[in-house]
Amino acid sequence: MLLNQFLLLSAVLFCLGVYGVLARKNGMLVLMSVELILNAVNINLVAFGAFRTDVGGSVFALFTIAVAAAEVGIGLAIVLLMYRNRRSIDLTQADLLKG
Amino acid sequence: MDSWILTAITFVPLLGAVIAMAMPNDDELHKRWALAVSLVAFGLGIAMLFDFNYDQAGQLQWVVDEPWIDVIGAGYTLGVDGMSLPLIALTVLVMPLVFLYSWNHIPSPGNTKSFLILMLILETGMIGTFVAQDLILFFVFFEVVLLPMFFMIAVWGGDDRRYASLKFFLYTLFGSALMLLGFLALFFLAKDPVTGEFLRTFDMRELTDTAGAGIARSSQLLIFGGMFIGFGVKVPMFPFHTWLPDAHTQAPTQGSVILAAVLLKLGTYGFIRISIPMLPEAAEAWAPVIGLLAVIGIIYGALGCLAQTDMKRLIAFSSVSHMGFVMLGISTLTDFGINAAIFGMVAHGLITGMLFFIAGSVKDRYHTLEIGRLGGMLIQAPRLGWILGFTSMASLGLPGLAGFWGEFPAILSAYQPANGLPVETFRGYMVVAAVGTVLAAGYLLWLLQRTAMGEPSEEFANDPEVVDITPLEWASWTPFLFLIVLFGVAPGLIFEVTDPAVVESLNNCLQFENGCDGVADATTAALGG
Amino acid sequence: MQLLAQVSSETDLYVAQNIFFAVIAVTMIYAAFRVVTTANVVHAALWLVVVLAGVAVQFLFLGAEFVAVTQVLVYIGAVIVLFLFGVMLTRASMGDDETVAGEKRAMAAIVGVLLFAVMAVALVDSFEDTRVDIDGPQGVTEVSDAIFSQYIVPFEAVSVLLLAALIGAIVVARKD
Amino acid sequence: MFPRLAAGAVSEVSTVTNEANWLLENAWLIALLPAISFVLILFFGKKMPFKGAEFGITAVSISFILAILTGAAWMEHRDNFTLDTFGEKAAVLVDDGAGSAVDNVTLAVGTAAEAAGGDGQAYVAVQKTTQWLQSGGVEFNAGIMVDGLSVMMLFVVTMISLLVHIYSTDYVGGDRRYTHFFAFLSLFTASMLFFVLSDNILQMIVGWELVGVCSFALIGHWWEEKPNSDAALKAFITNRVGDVGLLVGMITLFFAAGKGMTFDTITINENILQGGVSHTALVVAAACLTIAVMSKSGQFVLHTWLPDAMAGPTPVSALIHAATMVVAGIYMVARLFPVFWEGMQIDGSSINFLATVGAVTLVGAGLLAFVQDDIKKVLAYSTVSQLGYMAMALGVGAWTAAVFHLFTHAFFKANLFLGSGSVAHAVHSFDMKKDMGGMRKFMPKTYVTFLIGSLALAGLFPLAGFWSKDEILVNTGGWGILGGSASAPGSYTFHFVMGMIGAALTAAYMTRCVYLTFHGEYRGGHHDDHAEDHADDHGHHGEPHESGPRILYPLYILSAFSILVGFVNFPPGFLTGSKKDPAGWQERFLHFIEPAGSSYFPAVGHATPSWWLAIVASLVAVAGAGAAFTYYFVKVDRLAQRTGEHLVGLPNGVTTTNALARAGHKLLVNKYYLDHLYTGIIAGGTKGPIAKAAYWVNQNVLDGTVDGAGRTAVQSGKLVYEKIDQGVVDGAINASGRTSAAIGEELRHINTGRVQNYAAIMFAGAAILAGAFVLLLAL
Repeated sequence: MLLNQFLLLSAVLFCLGVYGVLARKNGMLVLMSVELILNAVNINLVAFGAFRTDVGGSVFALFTIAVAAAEVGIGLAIVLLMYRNRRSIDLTQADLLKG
Repeated sequence: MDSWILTAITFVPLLGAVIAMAMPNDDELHKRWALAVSLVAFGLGIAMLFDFNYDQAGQLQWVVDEPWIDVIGAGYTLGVDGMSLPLIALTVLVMPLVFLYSWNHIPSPGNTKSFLILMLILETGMIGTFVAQDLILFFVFFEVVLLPMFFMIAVWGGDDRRYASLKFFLYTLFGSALMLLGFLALFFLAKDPVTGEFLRTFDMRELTDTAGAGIARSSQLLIFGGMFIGFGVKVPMFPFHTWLPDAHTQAPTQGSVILAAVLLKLGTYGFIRISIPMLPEAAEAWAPVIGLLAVIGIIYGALGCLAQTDMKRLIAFSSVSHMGFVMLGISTLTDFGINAAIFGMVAHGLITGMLFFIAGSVKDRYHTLEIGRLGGMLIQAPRLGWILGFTSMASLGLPGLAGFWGEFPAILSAYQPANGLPVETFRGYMVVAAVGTVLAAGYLLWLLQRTAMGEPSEEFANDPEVVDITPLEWASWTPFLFLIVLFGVAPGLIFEVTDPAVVESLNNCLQFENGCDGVADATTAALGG
Repeated sequence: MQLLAQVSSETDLYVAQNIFFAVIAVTMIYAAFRVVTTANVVHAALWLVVVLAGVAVQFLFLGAEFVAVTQVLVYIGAVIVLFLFGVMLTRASMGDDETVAGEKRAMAAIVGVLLFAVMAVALVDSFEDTRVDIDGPQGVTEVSDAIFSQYIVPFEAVSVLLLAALIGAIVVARKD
Repeated sequence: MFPRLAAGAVSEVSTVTNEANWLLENAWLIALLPAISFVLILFFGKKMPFKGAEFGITAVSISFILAILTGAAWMEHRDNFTLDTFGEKAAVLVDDGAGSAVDNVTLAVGTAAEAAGGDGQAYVAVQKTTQWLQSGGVEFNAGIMVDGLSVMMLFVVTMISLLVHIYSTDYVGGDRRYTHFFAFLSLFTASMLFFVLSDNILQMIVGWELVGVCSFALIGHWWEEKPNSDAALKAFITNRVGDVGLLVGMITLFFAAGKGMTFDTITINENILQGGVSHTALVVAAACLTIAVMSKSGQFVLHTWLPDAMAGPTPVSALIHAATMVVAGIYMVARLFPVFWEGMQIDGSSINFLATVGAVTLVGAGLLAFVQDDIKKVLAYSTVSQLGYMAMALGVGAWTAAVFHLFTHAFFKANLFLGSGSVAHAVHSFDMKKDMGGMRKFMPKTYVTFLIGSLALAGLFPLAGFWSKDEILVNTGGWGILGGSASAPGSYTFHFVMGMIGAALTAAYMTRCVYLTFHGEYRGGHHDDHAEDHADDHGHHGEPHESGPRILYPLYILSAFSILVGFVNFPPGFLTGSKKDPAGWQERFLHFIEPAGSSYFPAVGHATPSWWLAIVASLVAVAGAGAAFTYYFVKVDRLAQRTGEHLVGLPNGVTTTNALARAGHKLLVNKYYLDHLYTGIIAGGTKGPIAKAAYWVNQNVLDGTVDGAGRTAVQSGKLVYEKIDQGVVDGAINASGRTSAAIGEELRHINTGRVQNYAAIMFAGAAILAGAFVLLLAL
């Protein structure tokens, strides 16, 4: 099997994730898109690990999964907080950074 | 002294910051702690000044060379030579004074603890940038500086802080992205000049020795261009300067002081430490452009000053003008010019830092920096007024004060740039830069006249808040004033440290062996010596 | 599970393996596409399950069994459940009310395509037809050895991170 | 300075020595004392019983005594540093050389000594140098150079400074910034002495700027009032304009004549005189330095700050804006004379930039002095005019004459300024027409001193001004009929004529000034608060009364000098004795001051003095004075007595009857409109429209570009989308209409502040950067 097939797959997932992060209004959906990105990264890690026959790739994939879990936890907490404060999780309304 | 000192001086503030996070939320305690930590760093800095081998100022000293991220060939490489020593000394000196000043000048909305912690982190970033001898390490420290400054502006800044901080952040980030790109390209493209093999290293010493050998000229130009924008944004050079007035105007006093005194020097330091020695060929090609932008910056910054109605913004624009002199010195690619540039950095750090302190104190007293509303400061707060006058004089390059030695040698060096550079063009720059000194006198004295001279405006005539300098201000300002005079009278203190290092860094640039010195040698021969 | 990896080492099965990969990949891409386009939040979560499962299969292809199992357990088992809880707690509508301005989607699409183009060019340019040979599945022993010797510091760091995230999530979401 | 020791050995020993009288070697003490006094006044001045004045006076007194002793030591050195002792010293200096080297040295010295007059004495400057700093292979030295010129300046500066210090204790007494005033007087004195003593051009720049800043601070001493601070700013900024010339000129010299290695004045001069320095560079340097002279020494067209500088206290005007600082430009030219000598080819020529600037200034400022009502402004324009004399003298090659005029002018002009201050002190105003007149009755002593000063300035025999002016005129070599011009450096007829006109003008406007101030009827007495009421708190305005001793004694001393100093340079053959009698009275000034025969000074010719010329010049001056006398003392006075009015001019003078004269008068009153040009057009333009335009560009173009870049990233995405997506869905629609609508839409939605927009920009940026990197690697 070619290394590139995994990498390109991961690239597609990554870009779809980016699209989601950018285009979605709903905070939940943005978080899901982030998961896509993380998974794309994971595929990359494991693919390179296999390619180099290095166990490090898998190890870091595991770490990423752990971090992703943490991220979802915090992310959801933030979304919940936002919901409680504004009765909405529409990110387009979160424009405090407006310059 | 061993190599531990560099690691120590770099990470003491960070360690202090970490400990401070764990400490209870007591403002007084935190102020004392931050001051103590910065004083420890200052002490280490003093120790470095004593231990530094001045005969070997051209060589890196206290070198640390440990592996760090082996996979990408990045090492934990530290070292200090005559080029970085003055800047480190400046940094460790400025920080305690800023902390001292913070004693009763915590900008709204308070939260002393976070404010001080951010400044400590900032200190680590700044020192780290000056000691790093590895591109990745350099980059990391360079970026570490960014965040605390962003928060200082965004949280403790003025009314328009969001806009200013975001602009600062995006601008610098944009610059550093290009810079990183340049670093990576260097990593991938640099070859050993002897064997012709790829070096694959981020070690600044090796890359300096290589001096861009084996990299195609077109790539060199592109890489230099990337770094040029990266460092140029930080300097800031015309036309990348527009973040500076906003950032300065909105930042709290301490932020402005640090920004002016040290942060801007990261960019110029990058030029003389990385861009020029590593890519001399490209530097030669870019030099006329840099020189042009530098003199445009000089005139343009000065004109910008003349149009200002806000004192702080005026000082910010004057930075653009002054850094123009520094860049002009650098663009000549002579050791003389680069020495002048380093001196200019230190001098500008002291003088403009001082001016921002004054602006901060004026704001404390008058609650405005609108030049038109001020006036008669010499009557109400005579010492403050005199210090403003003194610092303005230093800023406009009065001989006998530090500013002169940054300005005059830079102009001087433009008369005779390194071989291969267009001489007439640079002489033109020289004249324009000299004209810039007239404008500098214009805007600074105009500022002085409108704020310090005349009768106090009715608005503030009987304002009890307008008091003369407080003991705390004296304490944090005196070292600045003293050094401005000291370096003005004895500029050799800096020139003699920087000179060997600058010569060393230009040494590897083969085509510059006949630079300024070459002329001198030729003349010696001609005179029969 | 072991079967897949074993099969992959036999040369005459390459074709079959590639077809299998292609099917999974297409499914994943479609599912991912639905995740980022569907208007229904619950549907999106479910489509995400498909993607995650596909990723787990990819891990199997690459011989990383332990990672694949973890993927299923943690993601499909825990994360998705969390998402669904989140959906319920925020009373996000189950219906088709996700309306995003078209211009914004276009902008995002352009960015995504641009990113993909760059990555694709770079990947194709640098790896061309480099092969990846899977000798067999990685043992759990290998992974655990590595985690608890070479990578012990990051491991500890991650555990602290998880703890911090736990506390953080509680603090942030606490009602007071 | 390695190459100088090696290559310049011959010239060095023939010019400079480090071995000399202790006083000559340590002349830097003279400059150091006032500097110490400055620091002391700054820190302790207010706590002292005399508010700091005692520090200044003590320091300057000691400096003055040292300067006199140094002068005596110099005379001794000049007379006794003979060929024999010199030969020995030369042999010692070149001790490692072969015997022939010593011969060469002796030979060279011999030539030099012969040129000096064949009396076996060599003109050997004393130089003490130490390394200040070193950068880029260039040594920056700090040192002193003592020769006749600097000794003369030391004497002038310390003496006038001392007198001004004493004068000021009364004049500025009670001022709220009395201590500051003395601090800056000390600083100024120190800076000026530093400038005078400097042995290299860099140090000269430093001193030049320092005196400038002291001048700024002292002009703006009463900064509460805007006109004063305006004047201070104008002075400083105008000087900065000249400093551009100074910097460029000095830098050119450093590289062209100093060979990029040394700032040393002597070496630079020697290199120029030995040839081998590009003539172009010298022309540029000379022209640039002339610009510097124009600003510092108030030459046309940069002189406008000097009259305005009269906003400062009168003692400051006397010290800084008459006697010392403004002659810094003249001094600089004298110091670097070879630059001008070679660069402008003074020798054998009949016109050059410097001389012409001087000549125009001389007449132009003399004319302006006629229309001034303010007594100090009359004197200010007179100073400008006299500085023009000096610049012109240097330009025509009359080095000694210029320096001599500088010397005499310092005394009589300080005398006049202090005298005018004395009058103003009494009437609390400087306005001659409104508040003065008839002061002779109230202040007879001041009157006498002022009259002596005026006569000296007018150049009437035998007062100081006569001798120096005559020497300048004769050295222009301009008018052969009157004789004496044979050996002058060039034949500057135009400048000779201008010099004559200047002489007449000077005599005339001083007559006017004396009349308006001291004669006629007292016109003051009405209460009129003017600039000077800060100066004292006497408060009452009755009859004006004579000033106190601390004001009068300096006036007496300066008057005595105004009478006497001209005698130090009798032209040869003027008294009895042979023409070249070193023991006699002739040309003592020239003998001690001019570095003739030294290798750092060109071989300047000296014109033979001419009785005829002296007589004609005196007649011209008398004629000028006479015309003004007739007008004021005879016609106006009579008319005033007849009508009993207070008159300051004839009611039906030429300006009222003749349109051309009226136009000329208007031109003069408006100071040739130069101030309008500078303040209104140049400064106003820079400060206003130009600066605003630059700032506008900054805010709207540069900043706009940046802000716009972010918007454009979003916008372009949208636009492209509109094209593609809408195109697919809706088919062909009017593209232009849609685009404009889209742009309007975008413009409304700019700066959303939404996180996702920023994220989009970030991702897009990352993608582009990564792409760039990929491309870069592919190259």
